[in-house]
Amino acid sequence: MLDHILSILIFFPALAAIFGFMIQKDAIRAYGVSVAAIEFGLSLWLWFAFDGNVSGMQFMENLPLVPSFGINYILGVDGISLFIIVLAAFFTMIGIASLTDTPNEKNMIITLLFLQMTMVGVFAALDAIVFYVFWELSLVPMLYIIGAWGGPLRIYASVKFFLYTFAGSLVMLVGMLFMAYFYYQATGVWSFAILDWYRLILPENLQLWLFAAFFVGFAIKVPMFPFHTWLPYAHGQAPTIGSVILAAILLKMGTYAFIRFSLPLFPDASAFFMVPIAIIAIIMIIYTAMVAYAQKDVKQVVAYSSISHMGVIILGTFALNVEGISGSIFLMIAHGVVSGALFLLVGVIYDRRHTKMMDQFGGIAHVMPRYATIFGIMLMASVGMPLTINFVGEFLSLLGFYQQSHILTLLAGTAIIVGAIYMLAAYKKLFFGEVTKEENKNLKDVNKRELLALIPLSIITIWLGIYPKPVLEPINNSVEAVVQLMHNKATSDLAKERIPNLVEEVVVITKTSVQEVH
Amino acid sequence: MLAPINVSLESLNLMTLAPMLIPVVGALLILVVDLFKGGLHKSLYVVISLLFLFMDFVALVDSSEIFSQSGITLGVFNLMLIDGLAILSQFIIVIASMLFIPLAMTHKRFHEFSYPEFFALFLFMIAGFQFMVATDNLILVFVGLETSSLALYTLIAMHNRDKSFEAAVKYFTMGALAAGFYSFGSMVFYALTGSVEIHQIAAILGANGYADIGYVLVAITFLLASFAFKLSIVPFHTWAPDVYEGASASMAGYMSIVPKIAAFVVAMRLFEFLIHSGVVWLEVILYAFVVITMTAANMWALVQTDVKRMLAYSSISHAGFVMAAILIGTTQANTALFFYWVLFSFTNLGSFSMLWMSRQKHLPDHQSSDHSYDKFAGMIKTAPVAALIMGLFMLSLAGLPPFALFWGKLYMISSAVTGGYTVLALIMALNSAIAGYYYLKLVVYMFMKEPVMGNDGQVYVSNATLALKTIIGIAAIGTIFAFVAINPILEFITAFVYNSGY
Amino acid sequence: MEIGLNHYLVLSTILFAIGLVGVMKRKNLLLLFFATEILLNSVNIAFAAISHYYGDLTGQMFAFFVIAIAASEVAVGLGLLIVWFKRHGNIDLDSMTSMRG
Amino acid sequence: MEKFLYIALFAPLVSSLFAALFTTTKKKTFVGIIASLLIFTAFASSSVLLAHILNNGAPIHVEMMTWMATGDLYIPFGFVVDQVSVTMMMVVTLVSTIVHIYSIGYMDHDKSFNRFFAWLSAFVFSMMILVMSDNYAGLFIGWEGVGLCSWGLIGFWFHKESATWAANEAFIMNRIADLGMLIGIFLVYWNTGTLQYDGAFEAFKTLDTATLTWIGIFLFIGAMGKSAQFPLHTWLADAMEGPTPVSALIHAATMVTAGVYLVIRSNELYDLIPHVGLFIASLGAFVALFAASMALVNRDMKRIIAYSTLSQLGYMFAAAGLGAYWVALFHLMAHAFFKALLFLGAGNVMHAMHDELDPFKMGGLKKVMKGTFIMMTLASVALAGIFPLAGFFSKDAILEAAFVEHHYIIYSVLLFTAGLTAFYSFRLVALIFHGEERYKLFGIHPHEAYKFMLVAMSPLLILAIIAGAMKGTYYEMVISVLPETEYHIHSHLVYWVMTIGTQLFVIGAVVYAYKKYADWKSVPDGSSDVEQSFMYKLLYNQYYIPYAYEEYIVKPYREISEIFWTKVDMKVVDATVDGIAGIIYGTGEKTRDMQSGNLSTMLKWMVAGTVALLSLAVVFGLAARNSDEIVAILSALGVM
Repeated sequence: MLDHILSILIFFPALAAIFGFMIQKDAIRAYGVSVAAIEFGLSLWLWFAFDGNVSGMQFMENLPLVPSFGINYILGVDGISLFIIVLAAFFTMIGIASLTDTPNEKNMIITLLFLQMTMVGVFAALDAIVFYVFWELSLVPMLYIIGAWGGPLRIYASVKFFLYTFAGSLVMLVGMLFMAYFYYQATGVWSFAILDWYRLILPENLQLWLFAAFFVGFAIKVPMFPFHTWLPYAHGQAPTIGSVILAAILLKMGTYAFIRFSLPLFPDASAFFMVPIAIIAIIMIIYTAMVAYAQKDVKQVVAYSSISHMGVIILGTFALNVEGISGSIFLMIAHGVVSGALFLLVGVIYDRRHTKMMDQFGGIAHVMPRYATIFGIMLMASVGMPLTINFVGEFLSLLGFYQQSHILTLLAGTAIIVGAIYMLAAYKKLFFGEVTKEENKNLKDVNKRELLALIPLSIITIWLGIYPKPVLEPINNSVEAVVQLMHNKATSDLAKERIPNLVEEVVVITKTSVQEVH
Repeated sequence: MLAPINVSLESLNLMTLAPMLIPVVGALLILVVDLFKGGLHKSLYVVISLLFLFMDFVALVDSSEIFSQSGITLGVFNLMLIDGLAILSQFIIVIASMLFIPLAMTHKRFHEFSYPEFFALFLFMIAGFQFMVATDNLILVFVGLETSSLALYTLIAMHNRDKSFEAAVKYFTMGALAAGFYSFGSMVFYALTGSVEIHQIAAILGANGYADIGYVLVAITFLLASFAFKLSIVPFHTWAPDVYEGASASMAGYMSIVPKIAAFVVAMRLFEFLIHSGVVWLEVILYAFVVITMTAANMWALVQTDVKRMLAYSSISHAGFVMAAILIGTTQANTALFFYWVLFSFTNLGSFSMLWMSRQKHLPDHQSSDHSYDKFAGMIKTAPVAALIMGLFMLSLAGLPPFALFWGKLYMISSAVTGGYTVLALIMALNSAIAGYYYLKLVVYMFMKEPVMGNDGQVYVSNATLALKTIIGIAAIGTIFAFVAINPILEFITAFVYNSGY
Repeated sequence: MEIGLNHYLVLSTILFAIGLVGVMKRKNLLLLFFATEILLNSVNIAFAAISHYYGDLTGQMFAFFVIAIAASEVAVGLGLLIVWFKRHGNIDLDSMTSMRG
Repeated sequence: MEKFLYIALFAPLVSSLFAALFTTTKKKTFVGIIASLLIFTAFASSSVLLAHILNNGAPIHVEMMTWMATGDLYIPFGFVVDQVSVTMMMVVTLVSTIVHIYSIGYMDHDKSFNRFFAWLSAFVFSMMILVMSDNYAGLFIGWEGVGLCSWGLIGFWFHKESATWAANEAFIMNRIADLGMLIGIFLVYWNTGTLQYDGAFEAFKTLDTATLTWIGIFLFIGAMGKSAQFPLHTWLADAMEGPTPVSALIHAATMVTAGVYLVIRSNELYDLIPHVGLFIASLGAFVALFAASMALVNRDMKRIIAYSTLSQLGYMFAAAGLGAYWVALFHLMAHAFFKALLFLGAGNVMHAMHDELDPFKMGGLKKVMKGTFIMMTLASVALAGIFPLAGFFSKDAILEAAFVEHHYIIYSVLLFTAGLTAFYSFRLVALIFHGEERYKLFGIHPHEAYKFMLVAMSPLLILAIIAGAMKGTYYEMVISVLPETEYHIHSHLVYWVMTIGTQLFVIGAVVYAYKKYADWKSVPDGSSDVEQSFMYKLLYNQYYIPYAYEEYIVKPYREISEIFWTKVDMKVVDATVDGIAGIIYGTGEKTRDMQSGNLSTMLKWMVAGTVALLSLAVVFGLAARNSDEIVAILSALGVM
């Protein structure tokens, strides 16, 4: 069964969703929770069976799909993708478990299960086309979730989300087809297998173009400035569960894809574009943080904060060294947990008051102390307090990038300042002061169902902040392989200079392991 | 004293005619049956048509085997040309027709199906298409083209509504003009080369090094205009939306597939040798055609309020998309053309069948046209399964993986990339994104809006019978599970196209 | 002056142009059909002439087919025209604008 | 010994978590008691560790577990107890034990009693991490942790707008400095390959001065924020919105000295870059004067003490910058005792005066609050640096160091500030405890604090008195890790002149303050000449710096944010996206008339299309036929 664990992880929820149509309406929640729990259990099993010391792909599956055109159903995980898969399973589970009573609950849960299939698929796929299939397919359930259960502007928001991403990924698809064509020219065989592509060394000018094509697709998904405007709408209109999944998992597809595709395939272009992308990342960090500060809707604050944090992830990714990339992957997970939790938290007050406007609140720490506490934990995680999950990622990302550019890191480092500004301001508006509104005086504190989701998230937030090793170590091993691959493939001097060669530093690595034994 | 003409029967190779003759025989049989006993139920004719189409199919399988063994076959004084293109396109024609004809088995009674002539004409039309694709003689192409077109005009008109007649008249008149263009173009080629056989024309033009390029271009212009009409290339497309709207949904769906593949095959035969001979003009014109048709049709589709009309424009856009294959002209591109069309026929037939299934006899007040978007509002609540299937077809048309049409688009764009048309590939990709909007619009109406008052979902299945449901089921399964069949289909098509020298 | 191939071709082209103008200008459906007939028949002249020029029968065959097809076209066209006339009492092109946009 | 290390470290955490369990329930006194006991445990363990260090001097170094390890980076949770950290541990645990006990009384009537202890103990835990960590990253954990707790405690009374505002201000300002610190840490890592103190210090010796300078500057920026040095000082005064025990513990004794601790900890770095050290010393001297000047006229009791804290931090930095690390640490310790005492005394006064803070509205409290009066007076004596209290020994050493190092400007500034310190301290004491009982005008009935609170404060009092005597032992202890710099003025005459001169100057200032304020009669209403003078206004408004920050940083930030959102994001970025979509849709809408539905038009389109193609064909055909001529013409024109 372990040989096919990834396929099972992908298609079990889909199958369950199809069977879900037969379930009676009242029982669907229980069904959804059990399916998601089984899926989560399977993902934990995957983690358990995963050998953290191996840097390459594990649990590979290979099934010819269109062999004449080089499309194969190839799956595999390494340290980079493993935890995002686990996170996806986890979030679907707690998302369904903590789902508030919605109309058409059955449709919602079935949609979520389909969404889960696509999410796991994206991160497990090792064939560009299979990747693309899941990548695009993930838009549909999200479209439906936003469009059917969203706010007043839901249709605009959902269509914008869909079309924007769709347009970007089509450009990416052209890039993929090019890539396959070059592979064909080089070897005489069609192949879309990413691992095959890794072996291809492309001339630099081609790399630049292809990098740009992939970039459009990824950048819109991330979303990077100036392609980000779909996100506030999507978050603003989406129901809580939609925002949670969107922020926690779907956005990570873009940054994950950068690491899976852009870096190892185009090391020279990555090095070449490092500075421009870092500047975009810095704009994302500062500009969106300022925009977040100006928001009146607390959900929009969290939405813009997501963009800001994604900026740090991008920065870490383009540090092109082990520290930075490991950090950015870790930050993906961290941001998933934290922003997911923040959206859940916003959902809690939205359910009670049906407004997300901050001026409608104030002083609710008096009436909802538990809620305020959990929100406070997540707030602190979001601003990158050490010993929370976010800090590890942010620290490593910035640390990594510092090797490349001092000034840019200094600018990017303002993330910790501007982040604190908008988050604290929002927290103050929501929780501090006297309770002025009559409606707020009798708000119920978080109930059991909500705690069911929030407590585990809080625990993860702190646990991985204190002891990130179980996650960081497998990530590190895989990232080292990626960086070494990039270094070996790099042809330009610039890239050779910017991407470290790890082989020379074997001595250092052994020193580290000695320390670890100690 | 005239020498006796001695033609051996073997040299005629009459077997090459078999696939075309079968539907003709079927049509005659229907007419004869009607002659003896009129007023029989339509199911009889549906089954007879199906039977003959099936025989046709078997004959095609037979000739495809002959082709894979001995290559291109000529027959009947070298009029018939059975090559891979002919066989592939006939497969598409026959299979699409087989999927179409059961749509006559509606729950409600419609005027046209009560006439046996409908089915006879239908079979004649198929024969016409088959002739058209299985020859490289311009005369036979003309005959096949007109046979099928005239039958088609009549079939549209038989829907017996004001709009149907209007559509038929429009289509007919423009078709007549296109026929004029075709014959004029052929005449110029004949004048230049003294031949009406495409391969000879190619050979003679090649031999004299395209000395009279100006006249060649005139010939191409007129032929291009006539096929642009048939393929609904902007600005020759103007008939398409009106005809699709006027015709019944099932007929519109059929029209979006079968006539076009026939025209595509002829266009491939006619234009690709010219492109390969370096007629830059044609390349430029085709490039412009492809881009303008895709883009403009997409833009017009965006602003439609009626689903069927939207699908009409979408079909135009798809035709423009596929036209790129002729421009690119590589084996991969030509393969992509057939490949795309196979997948497109499943999806498009499915979506038009869904419209057909919801065809009402009388329009309620709130509905401005037969298939206005409002009609589908909130469908997920009243008819969830139908909504899901319709949504599926829309997503497939938009090119969303892993549904059928995605693979077609993938392969088509890949062929553009491989053929060196990078910018074109990008334009094609971005057009798919624009197209996403109008397909999505229907999805939005179905899934995200509230149903119109008094709509209990019955309207969406008002026409449903087992036959219709079966067809839709086949289309849906084909659309979803296309990825399983991609490889065999692709290999099959590639082999046939490659062995025909395209 | 001897009448050569070119004269036929020029005649044919002129007729074709006349047909085209007719197609564009005529608002009466019947006259429109006439214009299309002119189009087809202009080509016939050319085909016959070229056929004679090359001493090859193919052109004439083509011309025959064109005649045959033109005839069947007229049959279908007139049928449609009659139905339209029955329903609307006119055969004016401008009355056929129920579908647009 | 490791066991004691862990107890000292984790007892506060346990205390915090324990108290946190009760945050949402009603006040429970036992929470405070248990928390105090646990903190006391930490204190006891620290004492054991101190004894151990004093006995054999071998530092205890433990590595608990890995924190972050990726690439070449390896950061453990490592803790070290050496002479420096054990000093800090003693200070932290002692003061916090006292503050915990004191708070049981002080927070008696507060409904968030339990929450207070959760935060307070959490702070102690963070502070312990800060001082005990054996690497910069661990220090940073504590660094941010104390910032967080400071936020939570300043904003403890979160229903007050001013409190939450001050909390956010403190947090954000600290964050600005933390960025500098973070950059410093990055620099250390990329230049030395490690963040462990010992490894990094070893590697520093091989680095070039420029790099070291940058490291030194960035680390010091971090220190500036936490220790509220100019220009990041405004938060400290505003932080007085928090409960007074918090001010005593965090904003006087411990957290704000973290910056000094950082500089002392990194002494091996700053020794290599004396020019940065000089800058630090100069800034310290400047801040000492600057803060003291603001304290002169302020009318808020807690703010006055806060400015005095700031001023004393300036002293510490001056010492540390000049390389007299042990002196700085000693002053830090002594200051912790008497300043905490002063604050707790102020807390008593506040309690008595129902949270009134203006000393001009008090007066004559010595009658009702004898214990507090004595304690505060002695603390002020210590603060003023009068022999034989703690302040004398530590402050005198700083002055000597400045003098011996020939930094006479710094020396004179510090000397002058010493006078100012004495003045404002006794101005406060005089106004609060002496003179008319002005509070009666406001109908307040003051009362002395609970006895146990006074008892709790007494160890501080004792230490404030006798700490100076420990100077010798202390010196012996710390020189094993800190540079052995003894500052002896070689001429005895100069030494005595200086010391006695300083003492006289300070005592003179005290007397002047008493003279001026001991018999103060009325509450000033801002109409007197002094209050109208420019200098007074300048000082009273804190040199208009908070105003400038508000006007030129905070407001523009808010406005730019607003513009970014409404104008840039919505009107430019998003509008572009929608605009592109709109153009596509609009083109469709405009051109759909092409489909007029009229057959005649359709035919015209077809013919037009054909004609267009035809004309293109003709053009192309002619061009192809005459291509040679065209090329000839073009080349004649010089185009090709």
